[in-house]
Amino acid sequence: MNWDAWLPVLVVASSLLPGLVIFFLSEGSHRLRTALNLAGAILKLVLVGILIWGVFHEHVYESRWTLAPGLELVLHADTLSVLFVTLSTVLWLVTTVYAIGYLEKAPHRSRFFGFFSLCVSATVGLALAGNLFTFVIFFELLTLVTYPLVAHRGTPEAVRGARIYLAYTLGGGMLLLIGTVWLHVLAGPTAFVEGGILSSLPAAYHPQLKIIFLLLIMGLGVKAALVPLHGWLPQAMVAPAPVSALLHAVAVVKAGAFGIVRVVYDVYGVNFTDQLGLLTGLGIAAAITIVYGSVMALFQDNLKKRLAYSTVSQVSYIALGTAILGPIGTIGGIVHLVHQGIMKITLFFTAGNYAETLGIHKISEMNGVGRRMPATTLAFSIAALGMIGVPPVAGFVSKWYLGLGALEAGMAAWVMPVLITSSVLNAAYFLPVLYRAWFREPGPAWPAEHIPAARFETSAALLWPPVITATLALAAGLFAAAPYSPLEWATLIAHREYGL
Amino acid sequence: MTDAMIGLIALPLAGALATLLLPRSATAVAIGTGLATTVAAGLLLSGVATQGALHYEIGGWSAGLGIALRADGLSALLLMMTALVALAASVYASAYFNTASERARFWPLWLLLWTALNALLLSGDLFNLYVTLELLGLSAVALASLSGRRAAVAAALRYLLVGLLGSMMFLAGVSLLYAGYGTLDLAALSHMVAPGPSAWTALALMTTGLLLKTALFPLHFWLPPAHASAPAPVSAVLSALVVKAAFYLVLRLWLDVFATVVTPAAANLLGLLGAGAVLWGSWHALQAERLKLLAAYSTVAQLGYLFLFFPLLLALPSGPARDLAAGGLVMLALTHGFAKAGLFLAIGVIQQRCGHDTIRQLDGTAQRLPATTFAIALAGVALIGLPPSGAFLGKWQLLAGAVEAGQWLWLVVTAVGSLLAAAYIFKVLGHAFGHRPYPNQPVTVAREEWPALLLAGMAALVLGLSGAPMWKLLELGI
Amino acid sequence: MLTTQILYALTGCMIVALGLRGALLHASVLQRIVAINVMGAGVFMLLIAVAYRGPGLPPDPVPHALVLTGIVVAVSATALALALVRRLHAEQEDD
Amino acid sequence: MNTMGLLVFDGLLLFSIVGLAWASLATTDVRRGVILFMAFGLLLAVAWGRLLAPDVALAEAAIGAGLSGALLLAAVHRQPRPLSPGATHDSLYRSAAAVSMVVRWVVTLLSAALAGTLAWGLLHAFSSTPQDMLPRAIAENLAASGVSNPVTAVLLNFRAYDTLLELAVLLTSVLGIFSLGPATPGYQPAGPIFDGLVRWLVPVLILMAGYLLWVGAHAPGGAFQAGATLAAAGVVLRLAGRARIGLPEGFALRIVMTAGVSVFLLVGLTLLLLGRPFLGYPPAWAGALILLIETAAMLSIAATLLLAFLGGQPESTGVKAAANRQREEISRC
Repeated sequence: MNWDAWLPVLVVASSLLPGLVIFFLSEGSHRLRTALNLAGAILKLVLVGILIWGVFHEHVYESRWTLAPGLELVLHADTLSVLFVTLSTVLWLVTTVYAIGYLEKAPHRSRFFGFFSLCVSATVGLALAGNLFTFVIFFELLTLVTYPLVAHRGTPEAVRGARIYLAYTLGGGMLLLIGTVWLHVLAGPTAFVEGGILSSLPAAYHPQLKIIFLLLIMGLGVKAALVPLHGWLPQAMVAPAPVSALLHAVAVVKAGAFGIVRVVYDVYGVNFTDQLGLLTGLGIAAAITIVYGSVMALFQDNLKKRLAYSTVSQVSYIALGTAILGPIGTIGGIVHLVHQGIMKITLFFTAGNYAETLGIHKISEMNGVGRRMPATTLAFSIAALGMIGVPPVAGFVSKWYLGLGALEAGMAAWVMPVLITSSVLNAAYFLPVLYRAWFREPGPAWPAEHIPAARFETSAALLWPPVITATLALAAGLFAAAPYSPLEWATLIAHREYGL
Repeated sequence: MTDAMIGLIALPLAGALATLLLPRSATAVAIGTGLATTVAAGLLLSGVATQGALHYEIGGWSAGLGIALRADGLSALLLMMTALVALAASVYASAYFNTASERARFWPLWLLLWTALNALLLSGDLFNLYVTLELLGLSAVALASLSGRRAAVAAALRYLLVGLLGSMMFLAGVSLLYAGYGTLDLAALSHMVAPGPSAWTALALMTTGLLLKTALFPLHFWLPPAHASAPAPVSAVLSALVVKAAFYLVLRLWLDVFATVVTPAAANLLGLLGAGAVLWGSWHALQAERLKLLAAYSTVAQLGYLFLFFPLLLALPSGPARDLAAGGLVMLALTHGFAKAGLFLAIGVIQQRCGHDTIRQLDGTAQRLPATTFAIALAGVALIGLPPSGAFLGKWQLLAGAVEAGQWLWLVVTAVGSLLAAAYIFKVLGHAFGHRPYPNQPVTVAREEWPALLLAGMAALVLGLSGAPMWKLLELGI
Repeated sequence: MLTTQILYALTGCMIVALGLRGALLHASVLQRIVAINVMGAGVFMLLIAVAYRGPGLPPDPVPHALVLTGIVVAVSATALALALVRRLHAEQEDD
Repeated sequence: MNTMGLLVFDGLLLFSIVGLAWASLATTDVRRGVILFMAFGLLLAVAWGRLLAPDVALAEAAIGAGLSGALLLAAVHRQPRPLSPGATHDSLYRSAAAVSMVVRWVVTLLSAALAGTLAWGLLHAFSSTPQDMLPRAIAENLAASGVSNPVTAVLLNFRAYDTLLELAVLLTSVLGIFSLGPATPGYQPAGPIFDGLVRWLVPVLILMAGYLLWVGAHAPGGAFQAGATLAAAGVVLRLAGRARIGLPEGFALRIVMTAGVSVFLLVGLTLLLLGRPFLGYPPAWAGALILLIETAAMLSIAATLLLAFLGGQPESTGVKAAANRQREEISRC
């Protein structure tokens, strides 16, 4: 194997190996663990940088390993995978820093960081998967390694939440597996190819292909929290904040959405999907989820729960973009993969900060928190405004392209109302929070002040990550037209998918 | 290479005699014997890989007049698994049994069991198979009752009686075949056997006898108490290897000797029983309150999966799809062997270190043994059939075969069974996440914890990720 | 076809069935063990009948050898089973 | 006897055999059942003789009926007294005692179906011409086998490997018995008449064993029949309440127990080292090697069967302490 074949493997290994080593470290070796974590994260960032440059210049990075006749583990870097890999890598680095601060004195840190690294390895592997078989493997691995993270606290609620999470995701995994096997029997190894590979199959297969599509989307939809398969997501909120952040922004939810994008564009092909009449169904499911999630979010007082339902809603923008035929809608959906990630991770970081610093878990406790924690609240506000779609934050860009795409595809009649309703609802559940935080008088005391205000409003490791991600969210909107911006990259993807 | 076949039988047998005559150094002799036997298994495997199927005529008499030993890809792989599992369990046993007298009683029987397994997997003669089955059965029963506790003795007695019934049925089938064809040599029979009343009856009798021994639902009733009350290293080998030896014979008979006799309807019956085993075994594993019982019921379920392959293998025309299904079957059997042995050894560690194996009370106790908990998790991954275990590839082929043959029932059963397996495995693992102090060394008792970890790792990682050569080897087999 | 052979073989079948029925139905474990031995004897009778070639003709020695082996295996198994029963009873008396 | 007479004899014999089999299983009195079973075994030996299988007849009489029966009777003797008349001894199987009529009928039908199927298959197998390749091959190779009794040739040469494993089965059984606890204490010393009987019976049995071993090479007999006879001598001594029954102790006992398998295996492996196949005797040496193996096997068989009859490792001064220790360990864990 040459360098081009090793690079994808190295990208996965740069978090896998530190993770495995960390398991064997004693609880006390704090420095070594931190060093390993950060070294792995930074190395991965460098490797991904090379990958971005190479893929842009149409280099082929591919590793293959035969597991059984006809079943190959393939890691392959294309534009879409690079987008997701980059998102994961950047957010992993930030989240690692955050988690080091968050778990400073908590027990079982070696176990936590070990699984944390494995979780990112699985996500990156899933992003780089070159065929559906490989994707399924990493998809299931992701389930496995996130289970201990959700159950990490060991309380009965945590174990229960983790069990529900597992029941949903393993059930989904089984549907995905059956769909994949079926497809494999019909069409042979299903490599991810831009434009899809199934349109050449005889028409007699079309009914089966429709059922398979349903199985695949249902399997992926569990992780992507498509209604009514979303039930695990609010339950999994028991996880520590960095885990929730990663789960909602990158790892689990996004893996499902990414899988939907892969299946529609690179397995079935978007035109063939439309020809089979499946695109509209997907769009409707996404639209229902968007509205449902937003409505549910309105009624949550628990901050993390509100954010969780917001995730249910926001992730389906990606599925919605996928369901809109035409490059512009595609761009909207794919770019939201990144934008939602950056914004949602900011929101979870800040929610974690409120809880860790002042013991605030509920929105009703947030009165005047902006004065006590201005930087955190500013980050929260930027991300929240982005979610609503206020320019110039990143979220606006996504919604703009989705709307434009719907117009172009002639689907505006039902997509537009969904977008508008959702934005109104977004505003309805975020703006009152902002109002409370900035303009209400604080109560006599915070629920439980763990970290007193010193040089910063909270400890540095907790403060910088949300500030950085909020800045990124702002930058992604402001400099959307710059080269290598998420938007530009999404445009590149869309052009390659449509063969433009 | 053919000497390796003799070695596989003579080494453990000689070891058994040596441990009996030299009880003071029995452990050293036994581990040495185990290593040598494993080397012989490795040599045989590489011999089969390079030269194809091997055979050896004992005493120099041609097969038929004398007894021939045979090894092809399938048997060589199972022999290798037997060697690795038994070696790991031997290392564990050297730490498990505390007193000299326990060890003196254990080692000779243990090596006789190993002899029986190897002899069975190598045998090419029907009556010789009967003798190996009896040697296997008696040594397994003697080992299962080793603790002398009432539950163990009662379970062992039932195990023995059921095994004897099975052997008698097998022998009745053998008599019938000898009456019809005048030979006991498997290879000769596979050319001669033709559909007809005597072949059907013989197959039915032998299969029923073997199903009793391999504990296929609803003939499984004896297995859970016997496997759950035996000493941990013995349970490991009973669940991983002994029932599989009888399964191997069913496979041999159905796909090799009686290939022209078996009918899809009969295979469907086996498949249905397998489905019953998957659902019944998994459900009871989920209800189990003790870890060992959970593991034992899981064995009932896992054997069920193996039988789901039979209707597929009969429905699929010979070709790549059928070969893949056959490979999947072997992969599943191998993975289960390693995983279940690892699981039982890990349970043994917990039972000895914590004084119990009640699932409800595992909170925190498993915490003190992180490596063992990890071994349970790895074994669990393999039992559920999640990637990257070998069982994932096996189940993939099972599902693919079901789709290919259009037999959707097996697909549903596999899916439900896997989810139930996930439920009972994670029920155990859920207890491992408690807020108890975490020791600084991940591995606390090396000689006890490593064997389980290595076996589980073999099942969950090695077989799945680097099992590709296995398929090539199997083309020489079934 | 030899009448003698058939006669003995059919008797063997009957004994097998009797043994099986006893092994499955008997309440006493000792009688179960007897029943399994009876069943074994039935199978042996099949084999000896198969070996028979008629009056004055040398029979096939192979089934004879098999039955000899079978008898020894059966007595080994019986001995082990009885030892287990004894141990069980000893435990029962301890209770 | 004419054909008709033979047929009547066969009919009576088989009828009695089936009747005894049925009676031994139908009774609820275990002791009675065992005695009927022993009678069943003796009639079987007659049947084997009728079917020209004298080797098997000898073995059946000595082992199948004799020793198995003795083992079973000893077990009946050791059984705890029933608590109330008619109560079954085994609480373990009490649930089975209450099986309903339905189960009874189902099992009966099942067994009948088995017999029917078996008979069906057999009749079909018999209807084709008997396959005589194997007997012919044996006859052709008998000269090279070292013995002239074809059954012994099959047992100890052509299929010697079976016999090796069979000896391993015996060894396994006695090891299993050992691991379950020590032997039961002996019986009361016999009265003077029985004692006098023992005095001449035992030497006769020993002589007979030697004869059977020797004659096995060319006539019915061999290691198993001889070993069983030798064991019978020990059983007689035991029944007479003798403290010493001819079994060695400790290491020597283990040597005797393993002698059969050990010598067999050593011969096989030595031949392998000399460049011959495993267990491939050179024709010139075959007779001597077979006798050597048979002698060792006889000793092992006799010791094993006797130990099985004793029901465990005999308690002598040294062994007793070890057995007690062993017992303590068992109860501790």
